[in-house]
Amino acid sequence: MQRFSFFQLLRQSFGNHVGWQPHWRAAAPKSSYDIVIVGGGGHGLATAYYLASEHGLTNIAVVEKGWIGGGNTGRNTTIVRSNYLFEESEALFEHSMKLWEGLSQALNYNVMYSPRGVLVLAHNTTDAQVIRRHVHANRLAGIDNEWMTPEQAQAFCPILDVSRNVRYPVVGASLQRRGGTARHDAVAWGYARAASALGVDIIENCEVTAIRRDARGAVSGIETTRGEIATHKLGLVTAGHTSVVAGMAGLKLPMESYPLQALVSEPVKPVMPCVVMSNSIHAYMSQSDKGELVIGAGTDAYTSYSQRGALHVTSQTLDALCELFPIVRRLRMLRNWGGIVDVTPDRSPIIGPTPVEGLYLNCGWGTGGFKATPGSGHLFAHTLARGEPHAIVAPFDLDRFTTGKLVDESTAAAVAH
Amino acid sequence: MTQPYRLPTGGRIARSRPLRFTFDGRSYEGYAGDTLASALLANGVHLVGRSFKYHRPRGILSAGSEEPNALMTIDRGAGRVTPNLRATQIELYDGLCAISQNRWPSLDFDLGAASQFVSRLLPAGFYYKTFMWPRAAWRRVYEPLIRRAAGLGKAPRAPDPDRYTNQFAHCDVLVIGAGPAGLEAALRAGRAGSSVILCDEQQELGGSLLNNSQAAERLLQYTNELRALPNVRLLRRTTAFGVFAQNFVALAERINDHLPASNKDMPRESLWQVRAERTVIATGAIERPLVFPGNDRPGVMLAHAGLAYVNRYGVLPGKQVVIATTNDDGYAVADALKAAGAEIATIVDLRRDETIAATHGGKRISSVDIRLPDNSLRRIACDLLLMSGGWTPSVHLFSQARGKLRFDVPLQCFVPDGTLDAIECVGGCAGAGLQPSPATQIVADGKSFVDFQNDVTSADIELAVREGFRSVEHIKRYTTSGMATDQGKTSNMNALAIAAATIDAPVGSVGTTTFRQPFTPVTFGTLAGLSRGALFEPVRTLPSHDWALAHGAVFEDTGQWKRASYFSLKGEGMRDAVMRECRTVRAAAGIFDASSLGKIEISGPDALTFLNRIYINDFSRLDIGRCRYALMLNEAGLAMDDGIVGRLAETRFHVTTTSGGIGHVLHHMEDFLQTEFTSLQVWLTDVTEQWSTFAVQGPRARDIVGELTTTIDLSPGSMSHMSLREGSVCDADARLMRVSFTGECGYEINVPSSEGARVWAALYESASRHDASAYGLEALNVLRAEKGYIIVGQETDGSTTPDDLGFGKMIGARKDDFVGKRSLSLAHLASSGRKQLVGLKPLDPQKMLEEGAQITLQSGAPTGSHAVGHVTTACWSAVLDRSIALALVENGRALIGSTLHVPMPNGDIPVEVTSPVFVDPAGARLHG
Amino acid sequence: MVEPVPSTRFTLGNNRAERVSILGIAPGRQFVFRGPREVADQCGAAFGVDLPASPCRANRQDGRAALRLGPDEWLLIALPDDAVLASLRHSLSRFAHALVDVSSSDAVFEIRGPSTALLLNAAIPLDLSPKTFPVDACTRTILAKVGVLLWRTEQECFRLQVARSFAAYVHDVLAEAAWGLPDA
Amino acid sequence: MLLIRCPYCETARPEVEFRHGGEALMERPRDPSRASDAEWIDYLYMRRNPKGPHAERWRHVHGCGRFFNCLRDTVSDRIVVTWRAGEPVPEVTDGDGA
Ligand SMILES: Cc1cc2nc3c(=O)[nH]c(=O)nc-3n(C[C@H](O)[C@H](O)[C@H](O)COP(=O)(O)OP(=O)(O)OC[C@H]3O[C@@H](n4cnc5c(N)ncnc54)[C@H](O)[C@@H]3O)c2cc1C
Ligand SMILES: NC(=O)c1ccc[n+]([C@@H]2O[C@H](COP(=O)([O-])OP(=O)(O)OC[C@H]3O[C@@H](n4cnc5c(N)ncnc54)[C@H](O)[C@@H]3O)[C@@H](O)[C@H]2O)c1
Ligand SMILES: Cc1cc2nc3c(=O)[nH]c(=O)nc-3n(C[C@H](O)[C@H](O)[C@H](O)COP(=O)(O)O)c2cc1C
Ligand SMILES: [Zn+2]
Repeated sequence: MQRFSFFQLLRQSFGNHVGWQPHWRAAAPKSSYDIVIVGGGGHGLATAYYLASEHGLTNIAVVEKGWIGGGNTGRNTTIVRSNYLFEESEALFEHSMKLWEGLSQALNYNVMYSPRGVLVLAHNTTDAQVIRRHVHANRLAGIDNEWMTPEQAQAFCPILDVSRNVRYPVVGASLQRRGGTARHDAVAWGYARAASALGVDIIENCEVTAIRRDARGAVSGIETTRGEIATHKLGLVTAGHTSVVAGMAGLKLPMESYPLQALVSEPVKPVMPCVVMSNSIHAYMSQSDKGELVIGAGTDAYTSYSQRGALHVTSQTLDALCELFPIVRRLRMLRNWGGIVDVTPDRSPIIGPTPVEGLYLNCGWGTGGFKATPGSGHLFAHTLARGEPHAIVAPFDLDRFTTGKLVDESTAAAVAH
Repeated sequence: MTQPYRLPTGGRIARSRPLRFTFDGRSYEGYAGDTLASALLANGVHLVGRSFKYHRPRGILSAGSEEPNALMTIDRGAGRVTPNLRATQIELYDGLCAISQNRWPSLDFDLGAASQFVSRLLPAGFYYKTFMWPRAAWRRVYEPLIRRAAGLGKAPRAPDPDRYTNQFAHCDVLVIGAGPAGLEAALRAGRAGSSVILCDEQQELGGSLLNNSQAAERLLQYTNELRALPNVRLLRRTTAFGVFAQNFVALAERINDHLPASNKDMPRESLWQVRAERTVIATGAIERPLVFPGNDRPGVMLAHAGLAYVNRYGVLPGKQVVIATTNDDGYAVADALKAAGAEIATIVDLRRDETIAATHGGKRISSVDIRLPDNSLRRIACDLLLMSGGWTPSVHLFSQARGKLRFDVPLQCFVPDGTLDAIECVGGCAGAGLQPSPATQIVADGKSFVDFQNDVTSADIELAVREGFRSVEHIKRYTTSGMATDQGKTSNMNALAIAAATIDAPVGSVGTTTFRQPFTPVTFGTLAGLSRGALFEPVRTLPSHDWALAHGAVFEDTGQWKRASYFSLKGEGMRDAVMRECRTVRAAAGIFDASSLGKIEISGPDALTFLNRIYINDFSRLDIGRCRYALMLNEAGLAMDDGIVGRLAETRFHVTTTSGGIGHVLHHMEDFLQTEFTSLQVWLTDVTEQWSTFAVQGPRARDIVGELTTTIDLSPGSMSHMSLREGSVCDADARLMRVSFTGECGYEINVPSSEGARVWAALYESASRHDASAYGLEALNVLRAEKGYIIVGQETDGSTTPDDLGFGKMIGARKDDFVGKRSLSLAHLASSGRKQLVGLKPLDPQKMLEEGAQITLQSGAPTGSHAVGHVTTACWSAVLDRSIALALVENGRALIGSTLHVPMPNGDIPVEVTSPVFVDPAGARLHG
Repeated sequence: MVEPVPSTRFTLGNNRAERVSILGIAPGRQFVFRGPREVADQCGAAFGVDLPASPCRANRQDGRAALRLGPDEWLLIALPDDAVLASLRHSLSRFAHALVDVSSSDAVFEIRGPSTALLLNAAIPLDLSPKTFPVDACTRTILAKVGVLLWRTEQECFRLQVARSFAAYVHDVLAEAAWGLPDA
Repeated sequence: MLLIRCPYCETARPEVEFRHGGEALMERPRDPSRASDAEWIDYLYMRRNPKGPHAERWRHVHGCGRFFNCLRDTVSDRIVVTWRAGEPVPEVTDGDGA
């Protein structure tokens, strides 16, 4: 792998940048692989990378129906945090957070992980109770998260309106300082480049159209738009499309796909130093390094694969943000898009084996899986390599729906993303 | 001399109405009808901005909404500062104050331009390759530097004082774009009697006709006839920015930004949300720039922009003109400029194998080098270079509607492929009447800009391809081409062509990036519309609200309701007030406005059966005139809501829900009633706002209520705890329930809401006579916690079963089924070791616990220890004069009597596990 | 009876007042009737107004009105001093049905003037053209962020009901919209 | 904002009047206490979540209050047809139900 560094940049600049190599090989599918990962989003690519780097498995393919990183990885609001409520989730997201901290260096790709702080606002007593419960739980778990008065919150994010006479006053907030953002595209490309360099085949424009099973019912391969590929281990990491792909193996999942929208404003000089989320009023915002305000909301009301949503949903996000940040009312929306998020009944992911031998799932991250990308890939690689779930992901198996042992962050937390 | 480049005659400006404006503090003059761009050009100002990355001097490229360069901040006073507006769209008004962006200290002398000298180091995606060492430096050093350098204009500092509005509209035909194609479509539909909306983003209808001095007459006829048709609504300054599912189209109308600051008696902008039977897209086509070295210098302009400045605005943007073109339009433009008095230095026709090899000049073009077919260079002096690389139809809206596109080879662009159900493209947008423009070779040594605003060069696109980014979507993201505020209106086709050439694939197979709304940027305020301040979210108030305001209430929000948290008497603080209210209730009585409770009247022959299936309780033995506390589960077996079910008659029940819960509960009930229990004859009526509900609680409650009713016998023998009577209170029809959420003898009086305020006042008078007072939510919370009464959402969190709450016995054991029952036998829900509701007493009675605090088995539990539970409610008990709490603790009931630990930042708080009932466990007060 | 909305004409800026007025009026007596069609006929007979059979339609007679809000749901409206409830209860006592007094639930506005539909469409996404929403069309719908009941009583007059705690909000939304009303 | 025809109100209405009710035609086990865990979980959680034509429920919550069924293409969001709860799935001609 051609190392990225300032000196390399300098050197190439004298050669008019003709010496740069492709970030990843455009591989063509081979006839068989030890493990095939379906889905070239951040999670799939990270899985492949860790299979190769930590488990020495390099006869691996990632098959992607379009272009890598073009799913939710390429359309999310990039919030990274680990201040979840339940011990199971804390372990999962904190595992990921630790990997974020050294990711640029590990991948030799600047993923711009920016621990600028995530403020979660409380607007009433119930919010405050819920958020403080998080703070307490996180402190016990060793995860940084602190409670702030409205004034402290405003000092941290000066454009926040904390006056008491507004419709939804800020009564307090929690701050996870290590939380922040990362550059979504760079995460996909960085993992792809590092995985490719270790021998992983990254196969784009290759849609899985069928899953083949042998007489025992175990996975034996896949059919794709670029031909058949044999494999005995298949990891589905297809986010919004998991029901569709799992359906190819006859599996019905506890899952529905909803549109989730995001938007950016025109770029402006820095006004917002951190990420702010407010669950009561369903909106969150940060400012990218390029200057756009990056804004997201809750899902649209109905299931859909259309990758777009309704205008009234966007309007409701923006009216809320204009209340919280009165100076943004005059700024302008530059682009509004939608993703397809896979939502489970308890809003927690599903990671692990399935009743179909050789078929493994990593899905159900819903509206909040970008932050989990490194951890998810790391733990899923372990699960695939060993054939059994890593202890951290064990509580997130498919079985939990049958036993009723759900990890329901949504009801307790009232906080998404 | 003022306006040296203004032509003596011609144009659509009003020469009789001169206007003053300032640009970067300098004062200029223009005319009504000018845009800021045309007025600046009339004054010979070409340098109007600096580019995003390299801070290169930039001029005015276009005359329309596609402008990538001429971005300005308009300052209309505090809070009315708008960054990133296009000078080509800003209409001139008297006193307009424009400020250039992205430069420091000044537009002329910009230190940021130094980045040009290191521009070699800043190719596409350079930031992914460096700034990684040392690890902490990204956040501390590099990122802050990059952030400061990036961003265009500055956000306003003060809140926006302007107002915005909204309009839903329905019509037979919506026509977008009022060029000749749109005008004709609108006329045809209008004449046929259809209701029509015709919108155009410009201040004048006419589109390309505005640039054609010969078409003025025709245009006038069109517009006069349209104006005369009552079934046609004309919306000028109105951009159709989004097309959504099922032909739902959003328009943004700019209402007063073109008026002088004084004129404010109207909204700034309006959002039109239109549903039309049929939409006609007539958005025309956008001219393509040519990609050649130095094509971004001020004085390089699109050919038809030059035409527009001459014919529409009466401005000669340059006197010595070179025209570079790939099609015949260039010649027509040359004729027009010549007629206006410009000298046409030469026409470079790329079809003849000639190209532009370089441009020269500092902040304004002074000459060009032309590479002739024989490869020789010829330098020609000029002050204006007009270019035309053909036309790109504005298919944005059609494509947003998921219309298919096809690549048209003669036009070298994408055009609509057919029509959609209710949407068609006409005119230039459909590719009609556009000049063919053969693909020409793009020469690009030296900086040849593709995306002007984001400073993306042809070399950047080639680099992206070289680095393995072959999908257009990857190329876009890696180079940021097409991601600027103009969304690539002038650049996307060129970027595609270069990418296709580099990959060596046909352009048509490479495809476009996804078109997304908005067509041009839309103000957040416009999208928020009326929803602002008090209108952002309804404020619902209780019948006692005005009274409470006058009696020192401090309010808190519960959902949309404002409820009294406590009543501060003579400046009392919160704690004192709450303790006083608690003591008063237990010693005498208190009154509480509980009107926000949800209420449902359930009637029908099968009402009882229905209730038995919806709640965990068995109501079969609930007599008429009795009521019962009831818990409702969701199908997953988890507590969802609670309330009181009272039986009014054999087939009629009065049911309450939590304050926030009514919508949710009704929906849940209707769901089962309409789709599962369809054979039941039951009807649900939401009577939440029909009844005001006042709780009277305390040892003297009976005396207080007794003063207000003569029709209901309150004696304990007649009306025991959990009974329900209909009668009158204060001469109002009333439903009186003897229920308690405090552990005291208590009543809930329901009277019609129209009588609520009056009855409350009477109740307060009566209460005062008995030393009772009003109490608020905080006191209620203490009083109910002392009794171990739960609040759904506080003692439950969406993972709580009835047994967890100690309600196992409440479950109707004889019932075959009720919603949620089956799930209760799932392994985890029936397992041992679940969290159970208990009380906690800190060993140090003075130590308050915090709600949400975690609970551990051991003291000094190390980081990462398992929490066996958490505190759900923590308060100071006035009667016990100590701190108490409720908590959910694993196996909690078995742990009663033992000591657990609540880790806090400054040390553990040891607590004794107790029964959740702290006061009057035998219920003597309740039944008294 | 204390009215949730004062019966005054709200002033609108400029000449917009001539185009539309918003008036708070007395809700009168109101009952929700629920039941099967046969019982609805009985109810209509007792009430003196046929309960409409077509969806989203109102029938009126002698100061009383019956609005069909759902397939088995009607809102019966009578004048404030109309004591019809007792007789209704009596006539229906033999039938399975629900009859609930909701006279106090809602606040009622009367919105009148040539621009009424335009004003309502600032906050209501429904098509209110006379073609699709003629006189005596009625329905529940959404106004800005709350549910309302809308009934076109005349070509240029609508009756708008909303749960009383939302009355101030609805009024303020309409007043703000009226201020920014586009040209007719 | 979708335009959805309510089969009870017999007119097309804006999306904001409705509430989505999830997959249609799901059978709640007749006698839940006899259902196996697997059957119960299938009813409670498992969803077809199809890409393409999808039978789903909506409730006209800010209208007539009724739940009804709807066939919608989840790729284009085009509504093919809506029908009353409990009635048979209508034959789909190519007409637009909205
Ligand atoms: C608008 C929005 C905002 C969000 N905001 C945040 C946030 O702030 N923070 C956060 O943590 N998370 C957020 N999320 C969630 C987050 O984006 C996702 O959870 C995460 O990116 C999922 O990554 P993934 O790699 O699993 O899926 P994806 O990136 O979606 O990758 C799945 C891939 O599978 C491919 N695929 C599908 N079907 C097939 C097939 N048949 N054959 C081959 N390939 C196939 C797809 O093309 C796709 O590339 C947001 C999501 C959205 C939509
Ligand atoms: N010289 C050329 O090749 C050329 C170029 C353009 C047009 N024409 C001729 O002009 C005619 C085309 O006229 P036309 O009517 O199709 O185009 P037009 O350019 O005359 O008019 C398009 C109008 O649409 C408006 N518009 C664009 N996007 C909009 C949006 N999103 N919202 C609101 N308004 C929007 C523009 O402001 C413009 O007024 C054809 O006959 C064609 O021959 C020729
Ligand atoms: C964090 C983030 C920042 C973005 N910033 C921009 C931007 O500055 N300009 C832009 O045009 N699009 C921006 N986008 C949106 C993308 O252009 C694109 O809309 C998104 O990746 C979804 O893809 P699609 O619209 O092609 O379906 C951004 C997206 C994300 C996730
Ligand atoms: Zn309906």
